[in-house]
Amino acid sequence: MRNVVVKDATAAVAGLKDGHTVMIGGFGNAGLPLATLRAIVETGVRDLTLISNNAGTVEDDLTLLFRARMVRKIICSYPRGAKAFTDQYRKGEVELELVPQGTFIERIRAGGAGLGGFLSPVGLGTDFETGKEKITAGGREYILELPLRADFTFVKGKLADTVGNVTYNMTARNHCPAMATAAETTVVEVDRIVEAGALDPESIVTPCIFVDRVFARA
Amino acid sequence: MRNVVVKDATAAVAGLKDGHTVMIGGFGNAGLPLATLRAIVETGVRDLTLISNNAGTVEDDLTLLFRARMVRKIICSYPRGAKAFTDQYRKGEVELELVPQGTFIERIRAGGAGLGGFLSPVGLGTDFETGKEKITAGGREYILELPLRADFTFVKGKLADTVGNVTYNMTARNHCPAMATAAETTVVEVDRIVEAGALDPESIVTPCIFVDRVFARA
Amino acid sequence: MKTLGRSELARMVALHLPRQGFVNLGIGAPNEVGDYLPADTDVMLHSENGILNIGPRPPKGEEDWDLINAGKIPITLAKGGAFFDSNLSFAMMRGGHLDIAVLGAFQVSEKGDIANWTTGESNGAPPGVGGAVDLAVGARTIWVMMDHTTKEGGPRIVRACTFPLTAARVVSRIFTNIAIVDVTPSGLVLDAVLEGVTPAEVQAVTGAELTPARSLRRIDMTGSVAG
Amino acid sequence: MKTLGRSELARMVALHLPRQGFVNLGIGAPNEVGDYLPADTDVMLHSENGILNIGPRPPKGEEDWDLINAGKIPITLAKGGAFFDSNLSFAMMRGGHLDIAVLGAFQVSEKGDIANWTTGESNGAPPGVGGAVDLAVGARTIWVMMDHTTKEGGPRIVRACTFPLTAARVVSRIFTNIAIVDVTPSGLVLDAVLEGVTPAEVQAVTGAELTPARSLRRIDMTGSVAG
Repeated sequence: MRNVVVKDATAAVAGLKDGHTVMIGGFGNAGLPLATLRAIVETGVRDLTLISNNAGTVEDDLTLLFRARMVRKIICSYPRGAKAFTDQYRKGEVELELVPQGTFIERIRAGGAGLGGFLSPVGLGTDFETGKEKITAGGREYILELPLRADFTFVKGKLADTVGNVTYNMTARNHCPAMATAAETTVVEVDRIVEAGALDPESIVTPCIFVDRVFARA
Repeated sequence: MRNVVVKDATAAVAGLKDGHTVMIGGFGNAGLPLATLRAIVETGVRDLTLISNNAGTVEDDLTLLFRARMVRKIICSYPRGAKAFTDQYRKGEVELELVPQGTFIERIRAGGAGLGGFLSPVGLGTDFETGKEKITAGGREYILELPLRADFTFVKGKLADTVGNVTYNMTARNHCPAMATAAETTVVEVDRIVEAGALDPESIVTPCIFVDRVFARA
Repeated sequence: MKTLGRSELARMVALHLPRQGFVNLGIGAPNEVGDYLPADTDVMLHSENGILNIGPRPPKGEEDWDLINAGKIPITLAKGGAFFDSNLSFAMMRGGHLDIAVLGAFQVSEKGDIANWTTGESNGAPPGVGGAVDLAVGARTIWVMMDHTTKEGGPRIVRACTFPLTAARVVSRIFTNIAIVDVTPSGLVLDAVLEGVTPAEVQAVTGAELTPARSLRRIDMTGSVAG
Repeated sequence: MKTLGRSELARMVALHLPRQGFVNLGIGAPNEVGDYLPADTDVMLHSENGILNIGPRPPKGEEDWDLINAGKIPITLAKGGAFFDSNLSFAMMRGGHLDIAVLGAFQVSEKGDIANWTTGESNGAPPGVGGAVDLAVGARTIWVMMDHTTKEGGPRIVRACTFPLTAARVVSRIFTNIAIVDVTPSGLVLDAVLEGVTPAEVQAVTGAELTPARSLRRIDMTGSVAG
């Protein structure tokens, strides 16, 4: 039977390269794959484009990647309160693409679902329409928003079975399921790995087709 | 506490009017709200626009609505083998809008999610692009597909709690969750109603915000 | 001039919520409205990070950092609540499924434009937007809750916003620490004024014209409104 | 001319599937491929009505009509399987997550165009498309499995499809009841021929030019392929 379990975080980030685009799940610390982040720092890769809702705080979170100067650009909705990122942003060392959160996650879903984009009413008449194509449909004007995809997605789940089905914990679900669909390689850090068949097939949130590697946080 | 339980199918279809657009869940008989269909027939409404994956067979299913001559138009992906519908279609008495199934359900999701449409690669270079706007994005051509919404959605769930959270049964889930998001009034026929708090909050598929009425199939 | 305290303002907004419906309370001050909902309310609170039917705050020491709201504050799940992913959560917002969103703001215009995500003057700090735009565009009814004036005493209710817009023509009601103002097609209507403050005083610190309601209501210092 | 039976054709396709991967077997004949997968295969079967990892057919009398495939035939769920809604199911297809789809067809062109949803001659009957277009566009690799000729003996592998297209330039391999044909950038390559049938005989019932492979393989009457 399919088995996507890898030994540890180091094995989980294998293949990550300079210049890659990387999605990282989480809203604040909920859903953030912390062991994975530490392993990414160990790889020493540079020039990453990061796609994540936040940009860290002052703690050991996405801040780790900024401290290690691995990030060239971040696409996110709320990078406030992120000390290391802010320092580099002020110096012009890192680029920011700010996206309203609902548009952010819908662009990721579009990337995973093979859509070329979608028409959104969000941001019309604001700075968020700048540089974007406007399309009229059904007699109303919309902004054309384009899909996001990544080389790697790293998210945090609660349980994974050995074939790669995943569940999440409460509000730690957030952006993780959509991100899991939108990368060449999707890696899920979980609390615990269970046998195939141990998860309720009605309650699996990310089916294994989207998942390339899982590992249990130590 | 919120309570959306209604007594029976008759109460569940209250307010349905001539000319309404109605989504009906199901793939074949799985997910088809059969008690609801019988109650719709009792209302005697006419000129419905039906949005459902199929158009019935030779049995008591969507066929009921066609036999009762309640349908002016159907938007669906696969109306083959539908005897009553086919008879009326041949005579030009009912209009058909045929939509590839993935586009069908994505249009419904767009309707429920407040999007003005989406760019799809499905149907390019085929009859399914006829009459649709084409848009180039990211260097590739796509078809602009528009959202679908309805006055009423009727779907079949497995369990509902009294506040209106819903679960589904195996492959009877299919189009039901998206349809539940895309109507002015969403009605769910279920096998059984349970108390609020009895459903696992991680396993609820349709949260109660989308649900206006639930009733237990007798 | 007397002003309502932050808690009393939250209480005033809570007293105006309907008995039922789906409500999103924005980050910061609006979030405190939840503390003043009656125990038997049928209102269900939504948070954009994927939860419907938020319960009371957890007791100290029982916080779970996987169960937070959009302000990243620990919460609980009430009976009948559900968890879901961000796509479905923002579909609830953008799709018009939320009845009311209560938002903070820097400025609101007489047309109902809202500016609440940035003042545009960041001194080089990165801007953040979160779900502010999605919420302002998506919820059926947008209420704003804010101090009536800036710290310097300047107006926040204005003819046209000078700060970058969050959304245009969406706000229907403004709750401030001295008044309640309705945004109507024929302009701003002064619905209620804090006791000890005159309509003229409210107008003096407002940057757009207010028409007093036919029967002006009175706000007391607890946030209750009568008349 | 000798031809493979429907079951043997299904077996031949099954023998060509990789040891692992996510596969969708189209409605009708392709669905029978599942019956010939080795018991220890790591292949996971998907059906567009919302299931991943389909198990063996249920025993007679144990069918559950809430557990069916896209052909509305009762199935079972294998260990490690999952249920999901149609949106996620078609995201798997359109988003390129399926490794292989095996589809029936009326016609396939030398460029890999496929026509499999209608002949366009309905005598007034309504057309139906289901998930055919989504699948043909979405899966990474499209295999077609069909009789080599029409009932009247006319070619189904053609220079250009005359029936309405399902999708353009997507088919990479065609399994028929007398041959296996690869669609390559330089044209159709005859990979294997049924025993007792000559390449010339295959070419005679094919509407486009076939280039025999360097080492042509032989199909026996059980659907096994050697050479």
